[in-house]
Amino acid sequence: MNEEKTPLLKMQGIKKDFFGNQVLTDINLTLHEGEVIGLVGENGAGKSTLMRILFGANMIRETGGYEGEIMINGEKVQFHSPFDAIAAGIGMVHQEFSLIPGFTTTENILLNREPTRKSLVSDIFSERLNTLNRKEMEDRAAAAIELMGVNLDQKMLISDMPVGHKQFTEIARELSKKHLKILILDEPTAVLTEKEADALLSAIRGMAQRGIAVIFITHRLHEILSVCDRVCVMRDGKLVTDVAAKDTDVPQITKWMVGREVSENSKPQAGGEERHASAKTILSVSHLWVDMPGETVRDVTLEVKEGEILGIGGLAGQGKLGIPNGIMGLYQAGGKVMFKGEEIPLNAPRKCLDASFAFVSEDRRGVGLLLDESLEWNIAFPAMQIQNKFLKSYLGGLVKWRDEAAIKEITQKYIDELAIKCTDSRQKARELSGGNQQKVCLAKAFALNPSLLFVSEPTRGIDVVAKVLVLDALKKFNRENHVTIVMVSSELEELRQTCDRIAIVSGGRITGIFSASESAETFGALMLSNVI
Amino acid sequence: MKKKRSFIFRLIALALIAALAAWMFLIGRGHTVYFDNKSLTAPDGTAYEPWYQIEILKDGQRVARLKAEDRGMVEVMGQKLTVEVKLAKSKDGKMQGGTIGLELPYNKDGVIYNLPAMLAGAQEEVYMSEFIPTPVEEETEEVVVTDEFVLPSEE
Amino acid sequence: MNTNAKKREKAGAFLRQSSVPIMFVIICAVCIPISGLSPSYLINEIVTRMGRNVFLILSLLIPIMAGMGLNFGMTLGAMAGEIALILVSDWQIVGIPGMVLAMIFSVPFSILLGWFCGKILNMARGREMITSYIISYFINGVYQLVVLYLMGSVIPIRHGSIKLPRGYGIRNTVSLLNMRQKLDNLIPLTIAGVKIPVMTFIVIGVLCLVIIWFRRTKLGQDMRAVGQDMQVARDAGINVERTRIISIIISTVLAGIGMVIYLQNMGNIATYSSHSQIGMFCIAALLVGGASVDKASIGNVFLGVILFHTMFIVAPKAGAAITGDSMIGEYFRVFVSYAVITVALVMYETQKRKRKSLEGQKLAQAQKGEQNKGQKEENEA
Amino acid sequence: MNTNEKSGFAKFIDSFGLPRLIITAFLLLLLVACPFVGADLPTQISNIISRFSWNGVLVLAMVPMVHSGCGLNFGLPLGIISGLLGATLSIEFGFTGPISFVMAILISTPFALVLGSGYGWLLNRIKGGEMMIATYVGFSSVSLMCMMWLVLPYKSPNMVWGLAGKGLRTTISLEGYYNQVLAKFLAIKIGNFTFPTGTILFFAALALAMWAFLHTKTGTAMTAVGSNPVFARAAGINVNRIRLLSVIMSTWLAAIGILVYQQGFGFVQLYMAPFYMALPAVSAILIGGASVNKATITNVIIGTILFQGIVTMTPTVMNNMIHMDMSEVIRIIVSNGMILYALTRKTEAAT
Repeated sequence: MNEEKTPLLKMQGIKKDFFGNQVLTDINLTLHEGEVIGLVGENGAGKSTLMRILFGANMIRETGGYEGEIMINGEKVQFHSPFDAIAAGIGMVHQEFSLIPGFTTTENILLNREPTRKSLVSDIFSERLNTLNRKEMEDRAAAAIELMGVNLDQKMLISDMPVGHKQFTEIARELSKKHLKILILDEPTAVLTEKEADALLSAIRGMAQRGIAVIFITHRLHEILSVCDRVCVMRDGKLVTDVAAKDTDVPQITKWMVGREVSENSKPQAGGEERHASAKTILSVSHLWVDMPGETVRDVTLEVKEGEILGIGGLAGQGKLGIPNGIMGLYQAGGKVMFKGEEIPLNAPRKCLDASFAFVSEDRRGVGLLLDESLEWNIAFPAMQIQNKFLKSYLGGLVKWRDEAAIKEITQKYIDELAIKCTDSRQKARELSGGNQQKVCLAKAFALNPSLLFVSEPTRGIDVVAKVLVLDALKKFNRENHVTIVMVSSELEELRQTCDRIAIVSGGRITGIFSASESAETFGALMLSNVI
Repeated sequence: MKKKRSFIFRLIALALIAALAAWMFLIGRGHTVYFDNKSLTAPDGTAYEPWYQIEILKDGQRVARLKAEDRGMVEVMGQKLTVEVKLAKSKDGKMQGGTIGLELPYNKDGVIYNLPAMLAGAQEEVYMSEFIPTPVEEETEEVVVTDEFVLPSEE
Repeated sequence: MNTNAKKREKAGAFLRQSSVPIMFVIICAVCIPISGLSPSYLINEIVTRMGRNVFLILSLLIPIMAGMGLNFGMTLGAMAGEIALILVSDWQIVGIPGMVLAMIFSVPFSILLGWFCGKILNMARGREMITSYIISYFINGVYQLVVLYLMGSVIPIRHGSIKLPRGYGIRNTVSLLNMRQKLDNLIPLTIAGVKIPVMTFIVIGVLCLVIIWFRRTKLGQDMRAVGQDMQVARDAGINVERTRIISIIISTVLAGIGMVIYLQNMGNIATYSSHSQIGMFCIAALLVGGASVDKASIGNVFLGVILFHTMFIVAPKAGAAITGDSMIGEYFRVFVSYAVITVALVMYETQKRKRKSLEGQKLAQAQKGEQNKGQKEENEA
Repeated sequence: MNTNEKSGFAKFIDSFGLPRLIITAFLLLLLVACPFVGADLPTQISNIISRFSWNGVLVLAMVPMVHSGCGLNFGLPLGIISGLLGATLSIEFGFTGPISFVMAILISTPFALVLGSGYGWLLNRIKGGEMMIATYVGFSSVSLMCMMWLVLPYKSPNMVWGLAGKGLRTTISLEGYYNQVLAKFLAIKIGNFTFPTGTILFFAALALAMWAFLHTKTGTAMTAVGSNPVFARAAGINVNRIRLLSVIMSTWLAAIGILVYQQGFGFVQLYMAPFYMALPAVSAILIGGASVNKATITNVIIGTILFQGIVTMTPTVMNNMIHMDMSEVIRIIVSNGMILYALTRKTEAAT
């Protein structure tokens, strides 16, 4: 029946690439008034990029725009900024809160859209000198809250609120916009308690009845099934399925999300687990918690075997990144870490490095590199500081002089070995491309000759060729130097190709460890099992 | 429409402020008025003799008591000055009194009025002259202290 | 139990916030008897200084609201006020009209300087305070260029009483005798021997009302939003840069007007030093009143003026009484002014860091609770 | 999009910085104008050199803190106070001649270490707000010392007020103590041109030591901490300890710096004098090409020469040319303008 009418939103042939890296291919999506669709997919499947295009995000324009058409009520639109999108009736609730902590619920709901009373001087200076109409603000906020169907204290400060209420405030803000037609909810339930999530779901239903179309992004599949009319599954930048919610179930969606045609060169490691079945445990972690913003680890217990490559996978925000960062002492952590039978104190990076750990951070530019220094410094620095390499001692060790020649030599060695593209070893790290920067980070870790190497998101934001090189280098390092590697990645496929065993983190806890040869569906289910 | 309206309002506001400033210029102009009780010979040869004593009152308060050859001074804001004068010909002579209304010239900081001439009914250019401050002596150049090393203090 | 703990927490927070005022109350309480100053003299002085300073200090409130910290650039407004006053006194406009004219003339200078300052501060985000502080020095150089070299040579200055004998440049002091305390004495009132500058207080009262009103305008709301989270404000469509510049301009304009009021009370302009310390004293007074870098109210201003200036008046006398050297007290009050600002800045920065590390503690506690529960369950089983 | 191919000149300006270029050009102009306005060039140049030698160490004191990411050391007065304590105590204890200089250095060292540690500890607690707080720490300590100079029981008749017999004078002559003690050492004199060899050598030795330090393991760590503290932490560096070390070094160098300044100037200046000593040093190193988090020895040398060159040349040249001594104003505008320029440069936000 709906098909007869002009759809409210129609996205046609949407394509997007980031500097040649195709992230969206030919997406077609329609949405009708009062319809709720669930958009699911792994991290990096392209959901966020698609929504950013729809919302007119600046970063899309800055990276060269997109191909394809967006039509609202049958008319082609082109958004130059989120404000255009808002004017066209699109509202979006982001994962990160966009709220002013010292303002009340009401003030936040009506932020920069406050009803005002005309004041005398506003004609002379500007409209902004009109006084706020508090009464009407309260009324309008109340109306928006009621539309949502959840109870919120309008006078409460955001900073005093539980997380769930912050989320509701955000949604209420969108609802308070008069022409709201389409509401995009990006993982709104991630921070909610069970009860709050239920309230939100019924709110979504309520909104839909009032004619608002909702695009609902979540990893909690049962929520999708309970509230959505249709489910759209994205994988690798493609819209793989678009079915009515009543015709599918959780296992099927999971399969769509992770299922890939297994090609020749991406065969999972065979017999990985057997290879190290008898190996002894080199690292054991128990009851680890890490306070890493956005990647909180709640309670992780994990054993790593000598000589293996252990993969840690999971969805973004579930805590997988927190594990290496916590163990290495970069974020506040608690729990117990034993290495070769000795306890390694937490929150002390130096102790970890002395115990011959090394870490390649996912935050290349923030943590991994000295952007304004030369490659020589970047590669040699930790080894110099921790192991006194590349130093000449004078006056009986009183003066430890930098040995520029040795530094140059080791840098040159890694430049050749990892094929780092640079003008020379003195080039500033800032000037390299992402892939080459990543190789520098690896070289830095290799130069430490660690016995245990943590690698976090080694292929994030680098091109395909560099990806292969980096992963091969890791494998080679593992095989030839007998270095145990713990590799954290959001890309399950990459983990399956590289690792012996894969642990999946969900909700800040390990939900399962299997051999890499286990089916992708199993891992997919684990990823979603404990999502918060 | 809206822009135009606010433009007009702004113009009016600016005009008001400018008018206020102009008005302040008018009413706020300060003058120093000097009253002389001195003998004066006009260009036409008429000679005016000083009084024994002149008292000058402004707003009911005495601002100067001038013996012969004295000069008194009043600070005035605006161009209108009304003073009361009390005159005595001799030491125990009868006091005469009267009110004088003066229009001060806007562009002169200091104005001298020769009272004997004025009271004798001389022409304005005879009894009125501009006060031009004479440098007392060759002033020594003042050393400007822009030095930052001064002890900050409020007084 | 929970409410009790909360109460205690609140009381602790209150004590921490008001530690500086409390310290000053103690200093004053100790110094007043030692100084031997009579209460009537003291009260007279404090009332005079309130009239003199409050307007200037109020000019600091709006940038704090907009999250730009203590506006050390208020000195710029003070300079604008001084330039206007020098011109007006050369034109021989006296009394209240002279003051009004000086205020009007200070505004365009203030706007220009405030705009410049705001622009620069937008470029130096995250280190607004040190930048506004350096701007005040930089503009002081420009001010000296104008006043010392251009006035009299390019800008006509007629009166020898203002001009340096060499023919250009302004003297060290410019007398404002014909403006002196004209505003204060416009409505004369003396209560129990204390002279009250009624009109000045009325002007201050009006400014307070304007500030209260301003907080309730859209612009005021935007400033609060920008002050708390620039990114969120920008996402909501608020023009953050413009809002910040406006807040600095308003502050500069108010400081310019405040400087005119300040100088009419003093009765003369110390051409090259009146403005240079004014920022420091105003900021110190505001902080003494219990304000912090990111939060200040009108109440802080009044409390601060009273406490700070009481200390200022009694310190030299008390110092002389104790050590027999009057300079000690002079230095002491300067030291206290600087120390207060230092302490306030340190507290602000440490609290900013403390807030960050709280999250981790919460997490550890949460897990401990969970483990305890788990153990209990095990035990029961 | 901007084309990447900028002309050679534009590139040069980019790397050198427009303000620095203007200042250099201005100084060259002054030097060229010198003979035309009747000023003696050799005298001028030896003036510049000797003022460079007085101030060099104070500017050098900026380097460690910039390297460790503590920013520009606006708290320089704290180190200067240590130096003043050393100077006055050395005189008080009755040392004279060159020995008094050595003793002043020795005595000021423990003060610098103690004050520097306290200062460094404070700065470690307020990362991100260093510069503002450093300024006020400097001010507070100077005003505190103003009281101390009056109260401390100094006795030497050469230093205390003659009448009261107590309390130090605002300026103390170093005649008979270490006045010109370095400058006269091996000094070269050709006509109107004098070269203060000793002072220059002293500065060179300290600069060389600093250069060498930056090439050691700890020095490397210091640079890394300033470049990216998170990287340094991840590489096992105790960031706070390195920062503390840099602050102590800076404070100590400031103490030595003021002593060198005094031996050239001939007087010890007490009370409010150290108040604004930080600003000229800060702007000198910035003029030399340093930024808020990068500085080299070359920046120190070039900056000090440029800054002192302008300070010494403008009064003479300007006075002779237009009979207006605008040097003070120019100095204020140039030095503070330079600091403003550096503060508004976009630097990688280091938290």
